Amino acid sequence: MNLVDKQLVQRKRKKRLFSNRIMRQIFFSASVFGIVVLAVLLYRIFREGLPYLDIDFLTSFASRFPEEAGIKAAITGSVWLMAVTAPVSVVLGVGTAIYLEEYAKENMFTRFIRMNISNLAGVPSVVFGLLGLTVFVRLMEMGRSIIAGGFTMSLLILPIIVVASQEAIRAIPNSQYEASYAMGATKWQTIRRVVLPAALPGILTGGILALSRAIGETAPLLMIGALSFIAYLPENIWSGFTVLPIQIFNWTARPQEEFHLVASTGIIILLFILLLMNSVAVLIRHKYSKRY
Amino acid sequence: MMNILKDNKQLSLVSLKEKVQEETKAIYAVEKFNLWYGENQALYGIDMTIPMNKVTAIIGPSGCGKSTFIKALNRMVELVPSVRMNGTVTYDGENIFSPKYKVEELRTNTGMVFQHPNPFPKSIYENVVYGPRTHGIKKKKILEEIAEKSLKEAALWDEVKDRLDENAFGLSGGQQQRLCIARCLAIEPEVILMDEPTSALDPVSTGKIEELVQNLKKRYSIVIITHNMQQAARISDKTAFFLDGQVVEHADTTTLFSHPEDKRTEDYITGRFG
Amino acid sequence: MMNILKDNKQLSLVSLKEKVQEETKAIYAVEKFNLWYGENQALYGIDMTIPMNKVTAIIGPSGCGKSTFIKALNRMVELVPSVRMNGTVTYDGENIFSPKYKVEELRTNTGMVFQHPNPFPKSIYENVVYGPRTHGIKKKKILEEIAEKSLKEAALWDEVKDRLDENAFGLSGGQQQRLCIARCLAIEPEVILMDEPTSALDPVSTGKIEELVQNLKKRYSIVIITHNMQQAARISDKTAFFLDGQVVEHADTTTLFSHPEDKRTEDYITGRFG
Amino acid sequence: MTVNIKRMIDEKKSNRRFLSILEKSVPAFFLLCASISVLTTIGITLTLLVETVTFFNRISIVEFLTGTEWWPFGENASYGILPLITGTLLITAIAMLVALPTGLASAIYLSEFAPGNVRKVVKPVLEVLAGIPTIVYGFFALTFVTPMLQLFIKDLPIFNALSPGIVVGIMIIPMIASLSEDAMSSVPDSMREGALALGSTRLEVALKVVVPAALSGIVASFLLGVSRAIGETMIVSVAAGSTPTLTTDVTQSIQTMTGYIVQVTLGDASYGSTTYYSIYAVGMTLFVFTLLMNLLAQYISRRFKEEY
Amino acid sequence: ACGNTEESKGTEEDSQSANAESDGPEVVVDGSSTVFPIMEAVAEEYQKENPDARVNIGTSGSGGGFEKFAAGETHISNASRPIKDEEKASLEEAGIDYTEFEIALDGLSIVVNKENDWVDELTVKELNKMWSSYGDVTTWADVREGWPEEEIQFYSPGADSGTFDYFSEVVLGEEGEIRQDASLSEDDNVLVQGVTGSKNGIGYFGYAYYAENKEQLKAVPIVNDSGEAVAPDQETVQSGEYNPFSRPLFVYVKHSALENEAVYNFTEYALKNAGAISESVGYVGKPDSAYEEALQELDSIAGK
Ligand SMILES: Nc1ncnc2c1ncn2[C@@H]1O[C@H](COP(=O)(O)OP(=O)(O)OP(=O)(O)O)[C@@H](O)[C@H]1O
Ligand SMILES: Nc1ncnc2c1ncn2[C@@H]1O[C@H](COP(=O)(O)OP(=O)(O)OP(=O)(O)O)[C@@H](O)[C@H]1O
Ligand SMILES: [Mg+2]
Ligand SMILES: [Mg+2]
Ligand SMILES: O=P([O-])([O-])[O-]
Repeated sequence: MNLVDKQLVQRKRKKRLFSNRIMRQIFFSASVFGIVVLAVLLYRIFREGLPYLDIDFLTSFASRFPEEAGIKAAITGSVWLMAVTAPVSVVLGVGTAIYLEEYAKENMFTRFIRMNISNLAGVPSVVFGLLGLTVFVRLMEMGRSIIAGGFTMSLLILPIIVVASQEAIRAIPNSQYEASYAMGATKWQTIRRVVLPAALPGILTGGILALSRAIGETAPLLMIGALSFIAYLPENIWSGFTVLPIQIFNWTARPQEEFHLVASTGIIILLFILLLMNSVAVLIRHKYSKRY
Repeated sequence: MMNILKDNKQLSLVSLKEKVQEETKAIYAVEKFNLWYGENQALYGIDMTIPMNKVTAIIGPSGCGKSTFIKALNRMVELVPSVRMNGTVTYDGENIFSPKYKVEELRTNTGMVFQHPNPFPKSIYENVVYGPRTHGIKKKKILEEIAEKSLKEAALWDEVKDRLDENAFGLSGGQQQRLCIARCLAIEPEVILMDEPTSALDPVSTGKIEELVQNLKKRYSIVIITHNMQQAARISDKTAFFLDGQVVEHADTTTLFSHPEDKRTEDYITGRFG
Repeated sequence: MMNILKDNKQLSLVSLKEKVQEETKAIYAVEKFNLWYGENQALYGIDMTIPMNKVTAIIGPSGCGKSTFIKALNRMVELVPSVRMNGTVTYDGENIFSPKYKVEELRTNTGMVFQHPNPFPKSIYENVVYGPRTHGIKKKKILEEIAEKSLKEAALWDEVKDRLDENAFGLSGGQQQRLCIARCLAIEPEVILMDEPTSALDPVSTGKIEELVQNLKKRYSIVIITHNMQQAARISDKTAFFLDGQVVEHADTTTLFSHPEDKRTEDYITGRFG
Repeated sequence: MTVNIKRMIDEKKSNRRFLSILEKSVPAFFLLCASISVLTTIGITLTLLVETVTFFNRISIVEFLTGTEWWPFGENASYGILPLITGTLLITAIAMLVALPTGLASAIYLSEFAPGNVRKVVKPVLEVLAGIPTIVYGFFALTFVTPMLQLFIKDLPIFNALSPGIVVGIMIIPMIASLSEDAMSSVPDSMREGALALGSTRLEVALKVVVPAALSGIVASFLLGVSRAIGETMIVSVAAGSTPTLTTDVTQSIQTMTGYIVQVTLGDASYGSTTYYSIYAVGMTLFVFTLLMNLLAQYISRRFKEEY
Repeated sequence: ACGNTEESKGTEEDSQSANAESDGPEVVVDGSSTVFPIMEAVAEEYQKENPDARVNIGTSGSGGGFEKFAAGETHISNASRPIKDEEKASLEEAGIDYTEFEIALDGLSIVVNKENDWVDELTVKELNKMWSSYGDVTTWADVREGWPEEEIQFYSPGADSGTFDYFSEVVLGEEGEIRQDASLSEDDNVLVQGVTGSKNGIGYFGYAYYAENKEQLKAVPIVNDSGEAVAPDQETVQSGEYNPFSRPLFVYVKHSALENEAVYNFTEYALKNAGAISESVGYVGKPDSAYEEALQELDSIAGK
């Protein structure tokens, strides 16, 4: 008894193989699309910005003369800000994800937290600015400092890290937990030595995306009082600061055409820092990414 | 039919208990143990003791609850969220389901080899020393010694000694299985629970594992699930026959294979395969 | 030692080829096939034909390259990125590694049961009808018929007929294995490649699967890896003995088990286990 | 026997006390982490609520929710939020039309088709897209995408919803592509093998096996993407103009809720004015709006979940 | 022009004011982004002369600036419009005394496309007709007989900016309302793009944006209160000839902050140099006499 009609299978195969080929091309083009856009963007930026890029640009403060304008304060500020934001948001984000995936009982409170997190992802950055101003700058008396900015940013990007980490943890096969528990490992040992390494690539993806967002945000920082002009370097987390996107935003808003070009130079720097930051994460991610 | 089944079991259990108590101390005592996956009951009123320093084989058709049963012995079964249980299981005199009971300690004392090999996506070496590391052994030299010893015992050393740093996922099916055995031996548990440890192994490796089991039983208590009657007959002291979530018969291996009390046991073990 | 080995193989191959060509048409012909995982060679100059409508058993110690070999037959081995190969494998007269060759067609014609069960995270029913659906069979009635027939053939129907909509991951190890067999039968392939299909099964289910294999070979060609010598002897027409990535001996099953030409074959099959 | 592991493990038992303290305190710490997000929400709600109440003391909530005109300046101010909502929806819809298919398609390509080293390079490169400041995207929309669109749509005004919508979409592609790719990569290879061995094409494996198995992660990435689109400000304010219009016409200039909030917060409104309070009401609306969207999404994803 | 000078200047700053600000060498400035380039330039020069000085400038917008000013977080607040009543009230509530200084002028420029060869002047009345939502103007012909019958595109700064405020007050009056089909944008460079790109476009923005784009844009001479059509440039804006679109830019200084040497010195420096410096960044300085008066006022407040 033959239930499978070989003729039919034969006939359909042509179509299936064809659609496989077509869709492969479509998927490929979709990936290329992103890269082409990026290339166009980069081309425009580099064409405008490269001529202004020199050591002086890196080592001078802002100026009203485009040729003298530099980005020292903004670079330092951004680095400081990331130095606060990255650890705070990653610890909080991964911690939350672990709690939700590993410890939380399925109850109202847990569902509430989940709801919260996806909801926070949609809150516009300016609203986080308002929150940061009220809570960190004023209520907790941190002033217009790096730490206030860093905390605000951490909250802003928290949902991305949480969601990415949650998904990464969820994807770990049960047999991995079984293997570890059966050795007498405690829950925390299992999390630290089996779950986290296995989830690391996903966590890092979340981290990369989140920090990429944080390093490019302007509005919330302006609202909590990040500066637009500062001609000295921050000394500690309580100092005032400016960041690259604010400086860039500032330059693009100037009437003088030259400043728009300087803004592109600033973007090159920002992308470079971003790339530096990401490449570390990408390397680690690559090292740990193993398919089961 | 279910009723008859139960009566039969009761009968055989009485005789069994007497025998066991005569002979040896029990490391596990399971009493009136029921287990459900959601709505479906998988184990029905299991009563059984597992003797110390002996090999207990568990046989029975696929899906009869063997894996479920031995996973209950180290409380691994709890990881399935839908599981509900009642009855008691005592290990070394303590009820393992009592709230105060330290499940990690239980699992340290009971090594487990799973039905499907489940190595970590780490190097071969890291897989083996995972347990000792977890329990606080840090010294590199000792860890290396442990790794070598365990891999040798699991009959894997020769094949992997030059590639200890490679990912464990690059091993063949049987190699992965032996790696999991090595990983379990590395913490020198008191009880070893083995779920078809040799099913993916060739006769030579199987022989080595069986030899190992024979050696280990001097010091450890071993529970082994197998579909291979010959194997059960060869290496075990006690054999339990499971059917549809119940223990049909549990007796000395020689007795069970030569004079099964239950008709169903006889049918099963005299099947023409092995 | 490697050299001796090769000579030996050459010898046995000559005689083997003569025999096979006399008897029956070959569905597969493998010639000078080498395979590497990165730096490590796993298969060495395999020369072998697989006869049509016969059962070919592959035996050999763990890690000797059996799984690698049958995964090469339907080009599944390509999925490991580090794999490199040379030599030829022809199926039905066509070189399966030629660029124009349609690998999907090959894989539709060759069903495969893996060493470890790998059901999809779907319902039991969806698992079985995945293949026919993929190949364009849409009618619900036919799909249901296919599902029932395949599950029955795989000796799983009775256990799961009331829970076809449940997730396949809730099955026991052996049940999952049989589900994968059913899934493979559902596309009615010409060749069935089985990697230890009964290792996780009890004797009764094993018997049913063996019976199935005997029935199927009337219509299909079957390659089966097994660690169970008795099983190989019982169900196969031809047996190939692999060792360290080489075919040591390939002959009629009766010949190979009664008068092995190679000393190593003899050592292996007369081991005291089975 | 050279080492007595058992004894060594027993000796280490003194560590157990420390371990068990750790074991108890660790969840508490994680609970604390998780509570931060709750505190954040409470903080945001409170921050918004007080001023929102003030706002609704001045403007009736009915007018706010049903009015079709948003012009909160000058003497004849009118506060009908609908134009801002449609503006937000319009941008989000366009962005999603661009980002969901492209992002998912890229993810499938990278995870299921691309050779390993292509994936290694392309993924991080795509992720760089996520870090370009949005103001740059804004000018990209205004000075590149809009003129390009004008080649096809003759009378397309310089400010329109279409161009920033597309660019917002482009901006969130990396988020969707990268997170979905991760989710698909963590589907065990044995499942791909199972499907391929049945004669499936790569496409069928991707769509019928991998995507369903990774659905939870894919949906999560979609949600983050949608949220990001709803919350996006700079691109829209640069390229869509700042004209609240009740329209579904993508060639018109519009304003989004977020666009309005930045406009006012960085603008000239004196605090205490109704305009100033209006941003809190708009913020609150947005908050409720995303809440509803999330409820819907949770409902959907719960229905299609697959476990393995 | 000054604020609540009658209040005793000894009033304590409220607890929010960061202590560091009152004693350290730091000067904290925030507020309008329109005024920012001037203050940035001042700070740049000031720091060249006083390397130890630490001047911070934020850009929270005029409104945001006053909010921070009232919260005691800043010493000086920049504004592109005079302080509003609600803001006065909250400053009073916080007990903050302050003085307003006009630091420079901006010539609000009304511009059309380079190719527009018909518009040679406009009156405020015509502007009103064009920009008002009640004006019924769609084509240039509706504005004046003989101008082409082509549809006008309107470009205006965002409704929440100082520039928009000023323009609508002057052109549309208290009651007036800007036409709904105007394209609004927060970014003046975007408006430049808009007018440059549409032949029948008209728009308005700060003088600097016109000055930098003279090649692409044409400033429309506006008929002033003495009946002359005047185009914006440095002189006409400074002299007030270009009216009514010369508008002042302000800084507000907190009295108590002037006790701090650094703040005093910086303010003094700003008032002394604002004229020259604002011209270098595209604005127009006030006549010298105005700065001298301001300096005197500053000294009297600071008690020097
Ligand atoms: N993905 C891989 N990467 C690297 N090496 C591999 C990989 N898969 C298998 N090998 C190696 O190739 C050799 C042959 O493996 P294979 O899986 O074919 O063995 P087998 O004969 O099927 O053994 P078993 O009976 O244990 O399943 C082994 O040494 C194994 O370690
Ligand atoms: N996670 C689970 N969820 C629901 N049912 C389950 C689960 N695991 C096992 N079962 C069911 O419980 C019964 C016993 O399963 P168990 O795995 O203990 O069988 P087994 O005796 O080990 O069989 P095998 O020899 O095939 O491994 C089976 O009917 C199985 O389908
Ligand atoms: Mg089992
Ligand atoms: Mg194998
Ligand atoms: O920033 P402004 O207050 O000048 O618009």
